[in-house]
Amino acid sequence: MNNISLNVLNGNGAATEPLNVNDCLLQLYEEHYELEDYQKGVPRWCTGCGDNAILTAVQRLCRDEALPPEKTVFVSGIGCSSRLPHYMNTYGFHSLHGRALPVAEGIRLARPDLKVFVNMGDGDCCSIGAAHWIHAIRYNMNMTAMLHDNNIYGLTKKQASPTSPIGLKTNTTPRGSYLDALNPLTVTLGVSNVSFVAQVVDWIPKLLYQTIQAAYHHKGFAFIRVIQRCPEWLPTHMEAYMQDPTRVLLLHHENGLHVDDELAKRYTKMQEHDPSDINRAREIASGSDPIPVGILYRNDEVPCYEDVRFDSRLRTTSLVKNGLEAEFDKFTIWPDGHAHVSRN
Amino acid sequence: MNNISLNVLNGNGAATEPLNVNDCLLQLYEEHYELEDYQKGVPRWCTGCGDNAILTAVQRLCRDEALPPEKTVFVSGIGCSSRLPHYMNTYGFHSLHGRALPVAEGIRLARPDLKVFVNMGDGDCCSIGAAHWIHAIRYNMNMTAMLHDNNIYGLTKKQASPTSPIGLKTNTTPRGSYLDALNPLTVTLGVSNVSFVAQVVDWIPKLLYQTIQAAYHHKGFAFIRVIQRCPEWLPTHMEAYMQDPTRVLLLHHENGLHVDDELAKRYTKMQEHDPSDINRAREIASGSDPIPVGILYRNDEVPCYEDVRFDSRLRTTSLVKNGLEAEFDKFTIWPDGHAHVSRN
Amino acid sequence: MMEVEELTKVKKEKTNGHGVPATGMGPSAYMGKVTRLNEHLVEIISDSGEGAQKCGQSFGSIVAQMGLGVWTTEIIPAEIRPPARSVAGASGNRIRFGSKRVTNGGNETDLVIAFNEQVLLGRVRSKELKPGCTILLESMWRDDKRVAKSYTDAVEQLISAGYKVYEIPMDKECRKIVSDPRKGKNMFALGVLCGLYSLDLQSARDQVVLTFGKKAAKVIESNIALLDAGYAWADANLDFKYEIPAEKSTEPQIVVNGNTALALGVLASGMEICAMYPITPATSASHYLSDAFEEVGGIVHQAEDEIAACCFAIGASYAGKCTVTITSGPGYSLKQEAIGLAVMGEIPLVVVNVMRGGPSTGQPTKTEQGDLMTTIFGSHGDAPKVVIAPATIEDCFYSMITARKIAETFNMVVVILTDANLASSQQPFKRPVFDEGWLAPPIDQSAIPPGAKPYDWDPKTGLARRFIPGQPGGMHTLTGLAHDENSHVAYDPEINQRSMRARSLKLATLQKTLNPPPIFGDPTGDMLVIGWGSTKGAIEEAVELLRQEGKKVSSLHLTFIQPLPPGIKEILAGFKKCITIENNWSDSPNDEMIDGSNRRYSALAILLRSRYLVDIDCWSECRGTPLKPNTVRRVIEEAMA
Amino acid sequence: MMEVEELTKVKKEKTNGHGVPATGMGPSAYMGKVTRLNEHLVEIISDSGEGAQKCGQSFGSIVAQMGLGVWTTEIIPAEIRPPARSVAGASGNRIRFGSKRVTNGGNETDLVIAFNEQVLLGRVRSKELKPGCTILLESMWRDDKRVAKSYTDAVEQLISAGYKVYEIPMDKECRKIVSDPRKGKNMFALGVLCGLYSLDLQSARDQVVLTFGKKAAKVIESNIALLDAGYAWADANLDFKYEIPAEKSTEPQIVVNGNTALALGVLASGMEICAMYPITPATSASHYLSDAFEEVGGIVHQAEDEIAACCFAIGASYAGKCTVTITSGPGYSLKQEAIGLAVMGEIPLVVVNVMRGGPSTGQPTKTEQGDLMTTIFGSHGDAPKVVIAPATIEDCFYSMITARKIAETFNMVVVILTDANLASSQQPFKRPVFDEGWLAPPIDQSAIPPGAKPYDWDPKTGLARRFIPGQPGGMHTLTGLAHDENSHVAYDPEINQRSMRARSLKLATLQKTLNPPPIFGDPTGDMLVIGWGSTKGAIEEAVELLRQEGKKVSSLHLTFIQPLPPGIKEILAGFKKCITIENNWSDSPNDEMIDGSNRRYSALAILLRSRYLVDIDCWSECRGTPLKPNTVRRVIEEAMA
Ligand SMILES: Cc1ncc(C[n+]2csc(CCOP(=O)(O)OP(=O)(O)O)c2C)c(N)n1
Ligand SMILES: Cc1ncc(C[n+]2csc(CCOP(=O)(O)OP(=O)(O)O)c2C)c(N)n1
Ligand code: SF4
Ligand code: SF4
Ligand SMILES: [Mg+2]
Ligand SMILES: [Mg+2]
Repeated sequence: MNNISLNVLNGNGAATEPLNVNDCLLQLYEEHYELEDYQKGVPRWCTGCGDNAILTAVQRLCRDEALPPEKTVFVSGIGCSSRLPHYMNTYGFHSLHGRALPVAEGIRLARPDLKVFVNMGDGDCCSIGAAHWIHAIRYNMNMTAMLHDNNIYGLTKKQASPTSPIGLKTNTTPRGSYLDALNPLTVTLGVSNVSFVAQVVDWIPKLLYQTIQAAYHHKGFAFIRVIQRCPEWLPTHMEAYMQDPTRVLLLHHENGLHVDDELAKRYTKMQEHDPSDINRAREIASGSDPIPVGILYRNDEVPCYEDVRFDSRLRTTSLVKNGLEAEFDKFTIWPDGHAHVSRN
Repeated sequence: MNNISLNVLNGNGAATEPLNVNDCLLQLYEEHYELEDYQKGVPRWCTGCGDNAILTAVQRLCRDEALPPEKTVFVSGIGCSSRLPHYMNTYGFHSLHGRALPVAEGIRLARPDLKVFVNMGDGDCCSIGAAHWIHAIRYNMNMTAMLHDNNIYGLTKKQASPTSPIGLKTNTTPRGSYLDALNPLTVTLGVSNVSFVAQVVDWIPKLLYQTIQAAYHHKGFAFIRVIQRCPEWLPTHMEAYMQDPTRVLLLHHENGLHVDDELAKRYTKMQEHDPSDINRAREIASGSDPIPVGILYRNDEVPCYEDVRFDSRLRTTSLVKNGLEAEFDKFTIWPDGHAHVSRN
Repeated sequence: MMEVEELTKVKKEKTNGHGVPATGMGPSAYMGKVTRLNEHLVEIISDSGEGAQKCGQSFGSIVAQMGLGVWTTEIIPAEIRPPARSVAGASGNRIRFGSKRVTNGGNETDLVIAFNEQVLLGRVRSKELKPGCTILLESMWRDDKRVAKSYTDAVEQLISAGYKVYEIPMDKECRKIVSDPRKGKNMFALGVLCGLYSLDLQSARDQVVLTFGKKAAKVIESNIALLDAGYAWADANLDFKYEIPAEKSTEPQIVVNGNTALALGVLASGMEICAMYPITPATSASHYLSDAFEEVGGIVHQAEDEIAACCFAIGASYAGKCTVTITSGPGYSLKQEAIGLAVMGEIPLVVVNVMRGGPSTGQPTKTEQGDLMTTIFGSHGDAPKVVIAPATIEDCFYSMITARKIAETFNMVVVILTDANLASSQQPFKRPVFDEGWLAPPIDQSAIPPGAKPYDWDPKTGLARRFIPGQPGGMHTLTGLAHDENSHVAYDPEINQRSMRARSLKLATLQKTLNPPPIFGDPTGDMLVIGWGSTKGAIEEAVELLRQEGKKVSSLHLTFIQPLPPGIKEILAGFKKCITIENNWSDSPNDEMIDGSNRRYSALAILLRSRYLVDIDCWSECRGTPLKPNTVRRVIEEAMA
Repeated sequence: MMEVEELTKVKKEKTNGHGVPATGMGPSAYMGKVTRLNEHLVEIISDSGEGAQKCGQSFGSIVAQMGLGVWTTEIIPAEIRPPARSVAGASGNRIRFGSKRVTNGGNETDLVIAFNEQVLLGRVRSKELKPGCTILLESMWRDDKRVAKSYTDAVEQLISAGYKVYEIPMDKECRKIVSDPRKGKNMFALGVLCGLYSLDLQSARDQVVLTFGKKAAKVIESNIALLDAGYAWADANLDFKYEIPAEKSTEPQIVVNGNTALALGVLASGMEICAMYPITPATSASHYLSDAFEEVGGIVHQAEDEIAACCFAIGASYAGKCTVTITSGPGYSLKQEAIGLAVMGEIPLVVVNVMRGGPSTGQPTKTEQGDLMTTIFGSHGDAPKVVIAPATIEDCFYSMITARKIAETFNMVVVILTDANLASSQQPFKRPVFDEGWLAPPIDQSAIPPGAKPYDWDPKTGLARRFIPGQPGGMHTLTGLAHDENSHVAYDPEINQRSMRARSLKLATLQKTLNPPPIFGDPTGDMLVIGWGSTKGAIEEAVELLRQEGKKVSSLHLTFIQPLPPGIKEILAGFKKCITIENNWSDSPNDEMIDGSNRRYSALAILLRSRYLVDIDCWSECRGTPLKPNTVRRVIEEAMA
């Protein structure tokens, strides 16, 4: 068993000529990228789908932050929104319904040199993926997680999601959905180690971009709920909010988002909110009309799981060998008849 | 296929002589029960295990509320704590690790005439069962859910649980656990439709009983976190809290727990807290030393999912037949050559 | 297999009760050739959202109404909204209809009506159209500068490839009646088809009324006008017509797809609760059930995930209401642990797996029979469950009643394996006559006699009477741990052997109640083709044809797969060769790396080979499409060679 | 199988380097009979928490140290803390040791040392003790009014049943040294055993030092005093002694249980991450790894559940660090969907399933081989994966290295199936010599050549080179949906066939690299016994015995179960009869309801029957205990009759 010979291997299956291991830990030079460097294919979302806006925003972000496409990974679950990685010319992982976060965590822990983004639907994140969501907040690994919240199951054709408002008629709730909507923000803000929570809407591109950018710059698990339109199944759902700028509440603060004049002119309902105040954040998060938009909470002091756990020692052959031999020693019976007793 | 004959059936497999269906909906007479009516076998928990205290409290509750043992179901997951149903002489369902809540929900929806209690461990509820926990709060089905929170995996021999305090040495965290403990109370209080949240400790039997009793009388999903000692793996873990009564904060209110003189004399740290105030509840819930004990939140107005969904019509043969025929009609082609068109 | 008889018809007003009736629009203006056929396969395709599916379904209902045999198959794009006019975006319906009963979706398409040339090219590329078949193509693109070239190129190519292309100005014609032809074209197309196939216009109108029954009268009227216009246009502009003689059924028939049939079966079985989590292609059953349950007092519970759905169903079943949970591959995999609990606790439970292309997320909208082995062997430890695979739409209905009955009689998990093919195909079947015996008995709340135990396994059959909460004296704690007759946790080796035996024995007990499966064809011969599930129609059609040619081939179709019915060994003995034909993966014996020591067989072949030690060959494919009778025929011929 | 040779020994100070050395406590006072044995099976049992496990493990290490062959098996109560003195509460260890290599836990116990009569009765009841065997029993209960009667009754019954009962005042003797004998009795017992078996006292002392190495010097000293006291007590008070000749190994040996061996294999394979969720009996591997990884820079990640653990491992593997996830039955069932994703995405992944009693929660602390079929056929759709079942503790170590290598070479999921028996048994094996080739190569971060595709399936082998994030030019999106060579989502029928083929073909390709499995015994004969996994030792021991008696029986043990190695067909052909012997469920052909058409076979029998069409019988049991050689022997004899 220990000497099985894999005689069909001809370099086809095994990695060839690996570079120095440092290459996966350091990015030594500056690069310049264009928007096209991040674009791939024609998105297959419905016209007017809010996912398009989110895609545009993250592509811009990648360009502006000059993220090397090969060092960037977009991870998603399953749903319309989870198709996003397919339209990014970076690495991508379109995983399983509900499981984007644990996949992303595995990537991050293995490779802290990679930038990780996560895109999830509301069913994906808040229904089937809810346990992972809660725990991802607690792990606080450095990644940017976007909840594309369209209040509906898009891909599977209009079933109620946890964030569907009560009374919404869907294919599984023909007489209207039965429960008050889950509020992803208050849930997130209830979890220990929460370090960044924001909310934004897909129809204000500038804010969308700014929010994702702030999330990207946060060190830790940055959670953004993007209220996203699904014109296919809920064509008029957000209409009233879009038409009436006073139904959006702009949160701003010197440590939060900075609202420029243009936005301030249109979205007159504004509130100064210090993102370090979690109690106030929870109160604001509880409101849904007007929709609070901006950074609800930020705490830069929360340690990241991968930092706590990452071992910076180079895992050389001799490190492994010595460690292994030391372990063997603990269990070895030597031919000379006595265990080698070491008292330590 | 439609005329398979099950010729081995001789009443052995099928239910025999069912009573009138009303019997499962109504309890018409008053019964008197003794404590022994609810006891079964000798609990197999370690000496000093807090689960014993919880068992005693629920047995007393059953007696005091004269719950007919045959109409009462204790549902649990897997863990030391989840053995509790085996020691109750009621119906019990010792299900799967993490899945007590969906099982209990199915029971409740099928049989609103049954009283349902749920016992879960901290791994059970907050780790593998976290998605169900979040959603159970939202469904707000009428049941009493107890989280036996010993901050550790008991049954599997001392691994970190989500509620383990940072630094706790366990078998999977030999150098101390890596993350701040999850706070089950703040998570619960972040979920829409939350209707009852309480916290209590296993070592104050009177309070334990009062809290479970209040939860039992709440109509909706009553969630109690019981801080439970595990002397086997964490023998001194709660010692300091037990020794020093000022490390417990008694929450009392006319709409919450009533603290009697005896308790008030020993546990001098008290606070009046109106359980209808969710913002205050969240603030209090965030504190862990002193341990807030009592009812943090209560809202009697939240509708129960089973009430919204239960159909009170007697499901007679003719109801089913008529419904089915009406459905058939929609898809039938009649021999006379025309679909029966009804415009409605 | 199509007999063609040409006849010229002059002002023929009625043929076999078909043709255009006097009412409404006057006698048919048609003066051309009428070809009599035994059957035809028609396809209507458009961008998604243009209503080709509705057109096809209505057409299917109309031909069924006329007394023709019919099988409709949905053409579903994989994306919610593929780009307009895209090759992979075809949405629509295939309708195979004929004088005789139609048992499957058939071979290549004889006539296609397409709303743009791109979706048409997609179908050509996927080889779904018969070479040289008739194409009716929306001509509006000729006038659209951006796409005219693509359009005309396509038309030219198709013509030179031998297709008979007829261009139809659908958009233009519809504009005479409605302002947005995108929303009306499908009814115009329906009219064209009804005209082409000499169908009864009044029946078509009735169908339109049914289809738009809930809409405003104005909507219905304009749709009828579109239908009429299509009918008239065909009469006036096309130089060919078909006629397919029909024989009216004397009994009422139901036309639904397999998912609706399943849902109707849930109603008919008396089950009151369905716990599910949405997943393609299973969800439409729950959609329909959500609606229909409102009438009879049942509940569809959409849980937070499949695990919760399954556990919820288990809880409800445990509490006395046998419950169904409906899912597809990925959800089925997630339920494995919970299914094991139901097996261990002997809780009746019906699980429906509407199979789709796997593994992993695979091909969500495509059909496959890839989940048989995981259904039988899924869940750790020994977890015996009953597995039933409906072969027809009608089976979908009755299998739910059977499943509920077996589940409650044997206190077992019963898995119903259907697939995307059955889920979305329609075929008329005899309207079921309601039978009280279908329903679950009311919940037993009688007192448990003293001394009775919750797992009083009958030593011969393994069966035990189930205790239901509410029954006085029946208090016990159900557990997924090993347990004794009292449901007490027990790790005693003997008790474990005893309880394992009881749970396993129930399958043998059920098996004793089953009849040997019928053979299609002679009981002896050169070749026996064995299938299961949705492929029955295609296999039997191919076998029938070969038999007509004198080939000594028969077929065997299995509905009960666990337990396998008795008598199979004897059947196999009657044939020189046996082969399973399945819609799942098996290695090809012709592959360079493959030999007898490593070839991976198809699911059913593995099961049968292992049980009967007969050298059963297998052939299978994973193309995401229903098996075609022609393919099956070719495979059998090759295997016999 | 035990040859007994009696000899009387007078003040014999050293025998084969054993016996009591002059140092420490003077020459042995023993004057009685010394019996020479080939091997013995000793059991030490107590309430849990009284340290019998530690005593047993130490005893195992000492005899190994002496050069004896040894196999230790844990006796684990199902509850964390069963009530004291309870029949089901026995906690402890069985040590089978002898002159020759010991390959399994053996048959019934020859000598037992018990801390109370109740745990002893539990062992009698479960038939684990040899009738008439020697019992050393703590006598303190005679003086405890509450239980004296129970104790004396038990002793009387045991004596009249023919057991040789020796009462030992352990508590009293220990009180001379420590104040709380409950904490010291186990070392006293160890001393008694060392004395009885004429073991080297100094070695025993060294072992005590090792065992308590991390404790204060005072603790170690008092434990050594207890050991010495036990040794002396046995010499002074017992009239029998044993001696088992040993032959020292010339090479260093490792003594660990299977779970520790697995964990050492993880280290040796160069894997750096293990993602897991606790579950008995798998968790102890992660416990050990958590500790050991600190030295070499690896991480054990305890995820929120098994699904997360598997997905986390998949993420890490995808990112270039082949990762292992360790679980047992219920967790394995939960991982099914995620395993399918790894198969579909062709992500290398090592999954360990330490099997326990199933189905459902089943018997968490007991051994079973119930998960083979769900391992091979689990996950919906066609999800080919490699399945390896280590047969020995040593295999547990090396299989991890092999698994990682196959996983990364073939970009496949490799499942290692061990069980509770291997997990908690100890058997010495040759200390491995570190080999650089074991380690995973560093992550490939070289640029991808233009035109290369992430799934460039080799048409012959199905293999493709994997792209790892960080590789310039390799950007693509991995997906669980059907996809083409570029990892683009594709529902094209041809592409699906092609990709299914590539994934399946890799198994055939791997199979071509395997050697035919060795036959134990002659290559032809009357009976071939076939086994897999942890039962190897017991089966081969039984076969060996029968062969010595002239029976024409051989055995075949399979380690690779998917793919099955080549050459099996030829092997089967050499035998008149074949039978698999497994530790899982199969229906007994003698059961009234069971016949050839419904008998459910054992897992391996199903696989082999299906592939080779040979009438392979099966015998299996689900008693939660390792198979005994005697049982295997009886089964073979019956099958040959
Ligand atoms: C295990 C599993 N269950 C169910 C599905 C079916 N499914 C795919 S996407 C989806 C939900 C889509 O809704 P959401 O997550 O809100 O994403 P959206 O499409 O709205 O962006 C479901 C239920 C699946 N693919 N896998
Ligand atoms: C699916 C599954 N995973 C893991 C286990 C193993 N397991 C049993 S109980 C348990 C956790 C026990 O901790 P907790 O839930 O806190 O309960 P406690 O024992 O502390 O009361 C685990 C991991 C299991 N039985 N099933
Ligand atoms: S269905 Fe909704 S969410 Fe999906 S692509 Fe269309 S608009 Fe977007
Ligand atoms: S291990 Fe801990 S939780 Fe479990 S029974 Fe013992 S004390 Fe209680
Ligand atoms: Mg959504
Ligand atoms: Mg716990």
